[in-house]
Amino acid sequence: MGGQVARWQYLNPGKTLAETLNISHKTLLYVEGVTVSFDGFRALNDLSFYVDLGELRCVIGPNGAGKTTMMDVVTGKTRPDSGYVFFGQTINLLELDEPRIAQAGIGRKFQKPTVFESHSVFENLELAMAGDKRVWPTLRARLSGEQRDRIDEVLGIVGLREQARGLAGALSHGQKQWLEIGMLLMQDPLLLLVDEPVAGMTHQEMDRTAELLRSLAGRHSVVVVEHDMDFVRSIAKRVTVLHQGAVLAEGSMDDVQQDPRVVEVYLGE
Amino acid sequence: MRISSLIRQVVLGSGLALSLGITVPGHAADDTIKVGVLHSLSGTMAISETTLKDTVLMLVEEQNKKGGLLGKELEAVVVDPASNWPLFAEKARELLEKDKVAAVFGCWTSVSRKSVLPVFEELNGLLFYPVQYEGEESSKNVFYTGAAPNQQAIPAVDYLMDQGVERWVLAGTDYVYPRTTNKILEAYLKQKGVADEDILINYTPFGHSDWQSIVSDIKKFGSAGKKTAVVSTINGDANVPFYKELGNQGISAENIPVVAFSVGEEELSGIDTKPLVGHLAAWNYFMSVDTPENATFIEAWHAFTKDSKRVTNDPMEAHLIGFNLWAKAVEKAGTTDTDAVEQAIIGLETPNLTGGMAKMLPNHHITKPVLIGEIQEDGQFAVVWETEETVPGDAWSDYLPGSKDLKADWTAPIKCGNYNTKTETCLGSEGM
Amino acid sequence: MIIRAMKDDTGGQILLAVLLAAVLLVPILSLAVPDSSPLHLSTYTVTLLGKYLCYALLAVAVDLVWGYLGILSLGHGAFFALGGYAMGMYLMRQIGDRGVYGDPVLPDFMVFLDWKELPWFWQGFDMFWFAALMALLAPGVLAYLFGYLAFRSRVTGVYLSIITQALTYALMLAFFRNEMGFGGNNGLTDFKDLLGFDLQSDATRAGLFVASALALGLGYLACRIIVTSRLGRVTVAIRDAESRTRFIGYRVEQIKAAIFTFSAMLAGLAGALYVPQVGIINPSEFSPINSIEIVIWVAVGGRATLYGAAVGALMVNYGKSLFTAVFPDAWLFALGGLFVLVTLLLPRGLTGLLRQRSAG
Amino acid sequence: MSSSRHGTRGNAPILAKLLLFLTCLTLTTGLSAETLEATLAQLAERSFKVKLEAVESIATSEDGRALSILEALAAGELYTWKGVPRVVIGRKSGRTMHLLDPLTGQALGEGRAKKIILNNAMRVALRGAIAARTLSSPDPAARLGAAREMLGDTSPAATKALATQLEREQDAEVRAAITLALAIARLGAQEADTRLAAVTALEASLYPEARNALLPLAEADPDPAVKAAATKTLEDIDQLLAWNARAETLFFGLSLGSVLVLAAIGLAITFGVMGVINMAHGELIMLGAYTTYLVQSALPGWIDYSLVLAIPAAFIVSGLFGIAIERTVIRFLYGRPLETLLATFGISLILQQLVRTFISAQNVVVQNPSWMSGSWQINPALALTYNRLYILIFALLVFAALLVILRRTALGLEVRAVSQNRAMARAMGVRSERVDALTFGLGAGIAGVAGVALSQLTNVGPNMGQAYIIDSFMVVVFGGVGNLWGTLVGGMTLGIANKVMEPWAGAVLAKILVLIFIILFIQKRPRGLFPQRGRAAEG
Repeated sequence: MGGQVARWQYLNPGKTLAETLNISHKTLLYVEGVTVSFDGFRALNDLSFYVDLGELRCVIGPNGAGKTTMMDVVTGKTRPDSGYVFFGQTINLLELDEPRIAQAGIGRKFQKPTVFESHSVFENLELAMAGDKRVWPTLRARLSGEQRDRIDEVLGIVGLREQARGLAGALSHGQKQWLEIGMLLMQDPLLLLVDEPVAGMTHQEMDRTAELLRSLAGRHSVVVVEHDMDFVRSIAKRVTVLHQGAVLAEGSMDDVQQDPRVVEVYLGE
Repeated sequence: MRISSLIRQVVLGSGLALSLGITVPGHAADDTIKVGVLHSLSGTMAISETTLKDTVLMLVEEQNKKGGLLGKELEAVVVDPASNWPLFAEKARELLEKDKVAAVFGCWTSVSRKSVLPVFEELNGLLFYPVQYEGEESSKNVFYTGAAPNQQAIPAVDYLMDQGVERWVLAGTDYVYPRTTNKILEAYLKQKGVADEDILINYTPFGHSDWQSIVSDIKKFGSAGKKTAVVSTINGDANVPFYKELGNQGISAENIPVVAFSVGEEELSGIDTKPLVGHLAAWNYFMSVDTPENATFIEAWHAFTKDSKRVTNDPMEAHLIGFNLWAKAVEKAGTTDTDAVEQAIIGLETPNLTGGMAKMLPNHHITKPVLIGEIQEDGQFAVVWETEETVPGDAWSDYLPGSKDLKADWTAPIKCGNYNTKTETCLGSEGM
Repeated sequence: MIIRAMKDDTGGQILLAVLLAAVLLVPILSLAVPDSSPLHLSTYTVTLLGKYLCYALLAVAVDLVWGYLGILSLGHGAFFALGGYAMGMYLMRQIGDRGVYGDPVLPDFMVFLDWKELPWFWQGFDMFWFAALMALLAPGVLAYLFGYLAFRSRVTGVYLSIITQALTYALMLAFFRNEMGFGGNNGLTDFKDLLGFDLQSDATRAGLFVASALALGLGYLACRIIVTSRLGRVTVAIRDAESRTRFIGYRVEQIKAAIFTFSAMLAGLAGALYVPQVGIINPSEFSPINSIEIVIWVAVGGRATLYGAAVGALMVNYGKSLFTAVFPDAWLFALGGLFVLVTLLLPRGLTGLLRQRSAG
Repeated sequence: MSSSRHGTRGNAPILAKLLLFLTCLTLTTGLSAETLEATLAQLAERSFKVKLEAVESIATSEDGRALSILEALAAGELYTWKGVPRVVIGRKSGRTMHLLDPLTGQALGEGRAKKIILNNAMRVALRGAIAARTLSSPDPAARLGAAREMLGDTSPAATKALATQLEREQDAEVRAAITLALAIARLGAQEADTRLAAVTALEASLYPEARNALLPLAEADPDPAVKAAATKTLEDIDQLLAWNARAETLFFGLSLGSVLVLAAIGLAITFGVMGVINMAHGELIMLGAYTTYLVQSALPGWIDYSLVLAIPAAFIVSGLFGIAIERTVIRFLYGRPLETLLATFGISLILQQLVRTFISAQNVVVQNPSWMSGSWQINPALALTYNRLYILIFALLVFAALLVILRRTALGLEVRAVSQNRAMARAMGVRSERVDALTFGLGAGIAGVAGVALSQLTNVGPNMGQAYIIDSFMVVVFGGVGNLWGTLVGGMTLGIANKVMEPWAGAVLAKILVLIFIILFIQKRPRGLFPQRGRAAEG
């Protein structure tokens, strides 16, 4: 299987992404037996983890449990020492670099909101928009009416219409988080990896974010890493608990919270 | 003195800066004759060239004390080409076009001369080049007052052969002057029956500072049982670490003498010379030469620089000769016009500082004695050998295949810098 | 496209207008106005201005990668010099049998060093189109190879700056070697004519000035077109948040390599125009200090504005020409002081000061 | 003229001639006292040929005073008395010159005198003559020197003198030297057995004279046994020489590396720890070197000690300049590393011009103290120059000291705290401004100390800083920014790589190859040899 080269949209114009990906088993992301170590410290320890199509999954765990490292591995930032990561059944993510993984349909929001501060909000979304991102086409790119509509739509979804012409750097912390989620949406990904979306948000903002994420599930698979338990409870159907680089427990929020091992990990902290 | 002159310059300069726009052409004052000084005052070459700037300033001052030239006062125009070759060309153009100088004294190293050469030919200016060089050039607009290879390298090798040297290291900095000199010497040595394996040629980059391996190689090369000498065309800055390493690795002049063509009093003033006693240099002038002319010159120099420790060196003498010849030519021609001066100067003579006469030859080179000196503990050279008569400078070497048929003669009827004596044609370097 | 690129770029509009005026006026003032007139432009001035324009183009090229892509290249002097060498080789071949040794094919320095035939890499340089192509291709290919390797390995920040410096330093040492066949320390000089025009004639000089002005204008426009396109926005995105850009699907290393290559080609063009005007190309153009100076022009003028880079190059070099003549013994104080003050007081450069004025 | 079968050393023919002459003369008559006086007068002549003849005839004189005259001449103490055409011994004390009679040692009062100038040929003759006379000197060191001097001299007279001395020689070292000299001489003997014995005696000798003398035997000795033995001995010698050459290359590499480390280590602090791209670093080195010059000029009679004094002085001078630069310029630029490059480049221009204006545009002389001159002769084929040896040790000491400062002192702790997280350090009560100034001062001071060391190796002039700045950056980046060990290992690696390549690639190409190596290495390890670790290092 490893010999099969992944294909994506523009190299495979006749087929849709869903056709290229083989997702007949309803599972979108396979993480199997992944181990990552930094200078002897095992950040991920034989981690196995699956995400279904259209699912909204929350990942929790104490500091250092390996949540961010897991995302790094899926998005190509970190190479694991061992294990497999597949997108659908055909795309071996370990063979791809970050931009190709992004083009294959995986979007990521960072823990610290990262937007292009010297561009306007509109431009941020424009840059993230799915399309041919090679050098020459990017140089010649012009926005079509359709694309403008799409940006406008996303601006509406993340509630930044009024700031559209302003610099992204001038946004508040929460707005930057939304803009980043908006950028993910522009990429039109199958899978969204969202790292701590509500850190530093007010309650109101948090509620809106929860609503936003819920609305995304179904059309996209969403994986949310979050510390805030209330927030997790408000959105999660399934929760995965990571501890010391491996899955400690998985299930509904209630199940997980009653798991004695989970209780021990959190109380012991 | 330095600070006050600095302040004066800044004040004067800012005033000038206001009046000197780039689009405003310079005004050539009629009551003075301007003399351009084109020597680097900053950058890598400043070490050598600032002295020459001071020399020209002194010569101008002395000439003015004698009443100037043609009844006019001389005025030196100093610019800083900053050791940057394109800037040399720009500044040369500035001196000739904007300041309308009558003659320029300047440049050091061939590349700076090559850079300004087209400018002098285009604008028909006069350049006096005071440093020894590789030859292979003769321009209508340039006077070469430094040594050509036949006035330095070959006599030095002759002297060493006479001292029983059989094995040769030709060590140089990788640029044209050493390349050519070594080529000439190699041809010369082979002609004298030196075998290939007795010649070691080595090139190093400018400013080379780590000589450990090379000195060790020289030591090994010199321990093969035959008397060995090093002929050094190592340039300026690299000499200090070279000589330090020689001294420390125990290569004394008795074992392996080094004869240098680019090390003079000025360079030695940066070195502790005790371990170097006996190493040689070949020049056309040494500060230690015992003549009344030289004593006067040194005295004037010390008075001018207000520093009784400042040394004099060969390129300074070259500037002195060049300046005096130019002054004589201007008086003879009665004008500073380039063509008139160029014709008038050929054949003129002026005393050099070593007790002979320097004569400007038709090929724009001058006659020079060749002196070989050994380094003394006090940083001076003791003359151990000299030519009995002055040697005329040869623009085109007889030992290079490309140039042995060429000669330069700027007098009628040839008037050519590269005249092929076989085909009897001028290969292009003609006067306008 | 051009109009779109130049919209909202007052500084650039002024720059282009001045260039246009110069293209029209300089030849007239230099050739048609008599010497005696105070309006006459001397060859010295024309050549000097032409040289400044080449520097300005070089500075614009550096600003494109530094201001918009965040790559502080301390090696752009290498691309400039390579372009210069390509042109220099053409000019050497044009000398033909007018060299001092009269060899119809070999340049003087080769005769001098006893070379028997032209090395392979000198072939083709007798044709102008080939030399012109090489003036762009040589720096371009080098920049692409170097950039692609470095960007693929994600060498960034000072590490990248230092290896660009290592690149130009290595090239300088290599070109100093006489065995390389580029004339060693003396470089290439004593040029006679370009495309049949005598390089010493005033008309040719005016022509070269016009060519430089046009090159600067067109180069400026090309850079503007890039920075106002989506690609330009991506480059700024890379500058500000490189990994974010990667995660939204851009092949950062390819974009960087492409812009870096384009910038190197502009630098090569500047070098090719520079050489016939100053009359010499020598390995010291590769000197790392030169490349640092270019960066300083950009900083003095104002980074990430393009026209600021051009203004910085013109001003610093004018200052240098002036100071080296007016206070030859102390000009480094003035220049050094200028760099310190600009950095401290005008973090956005001189044009930043003007922008502030007009805004406030 | 030289009747020996084998190649002789450069100065041997003259010596041989001298000794031959000596033996002849002893058979006839010696040089009388009057003739010695007359010969002495010849030394005042201008012609070197005449002077050389005079030296040669004094050398052959039986007169007991000849040796002291020769020694005085070699030491440069013989003068011609101005006005009185007479050769005298001159001793300078202050500005006055005391004159002595060279034959009687009688004081002649004060006077103006001109030194008698030697040339190389005369020096060689003097050295040989003095050696021949000192072979029987009561001083074992002098005898040893004489025996070494006579190595490779295969003339019968020399052989005889050596053999005579060997019989009565007690000192083991001198005996060994004489045996060696005799063995070399006996390689040319008629009898094959003697030659064979001599070859055996030369086993593992690293003296080039021995090797040179063996070469012709190995090539064409009529006796096959001798030929084989000589060939074998030569092979062994060559192998030994090859090992010595390797050791030498390693030392050269370490020495070059130590220079690189010294030049770079201050930068490892200002650049590596503080993130300031300090283009004026080279000029801070230059200031250290100029401080050495000023200290030496202030203490002219103390050359041997002033260098030690210059170390703290240079540290303080460069350190203060560093603090001044930090306080007036750099502190406004934290967090903008690239702009520190521009400002410090400006500062470097100003510092260069400052030195040109206030000291001199020319290079200045920095003298080597006697203990920094010469070399440590480990064996005849391997000598380590003292200046480089001390600088290597010094570089390691500086490195160790810095490591202690950064690891073990309160300042070091604060420096590391500020460099890792400025805001947090401030919150913890670290006065970050003071720490910045001191850190920069420390880096600058170390640069100054490097300048002291470099002044012993190379030019001290306004441009000297420029020669080191680029190499310094290469070393720091290659080693890994922010890691002192990286700088040490990086500098040493580059130094050795350079020196290993130099013999076959030449100095220029070796340097180019090292640069290309750095470029490629950075591709492989984009953060250098010892990258900073942890999340903070990313981004």
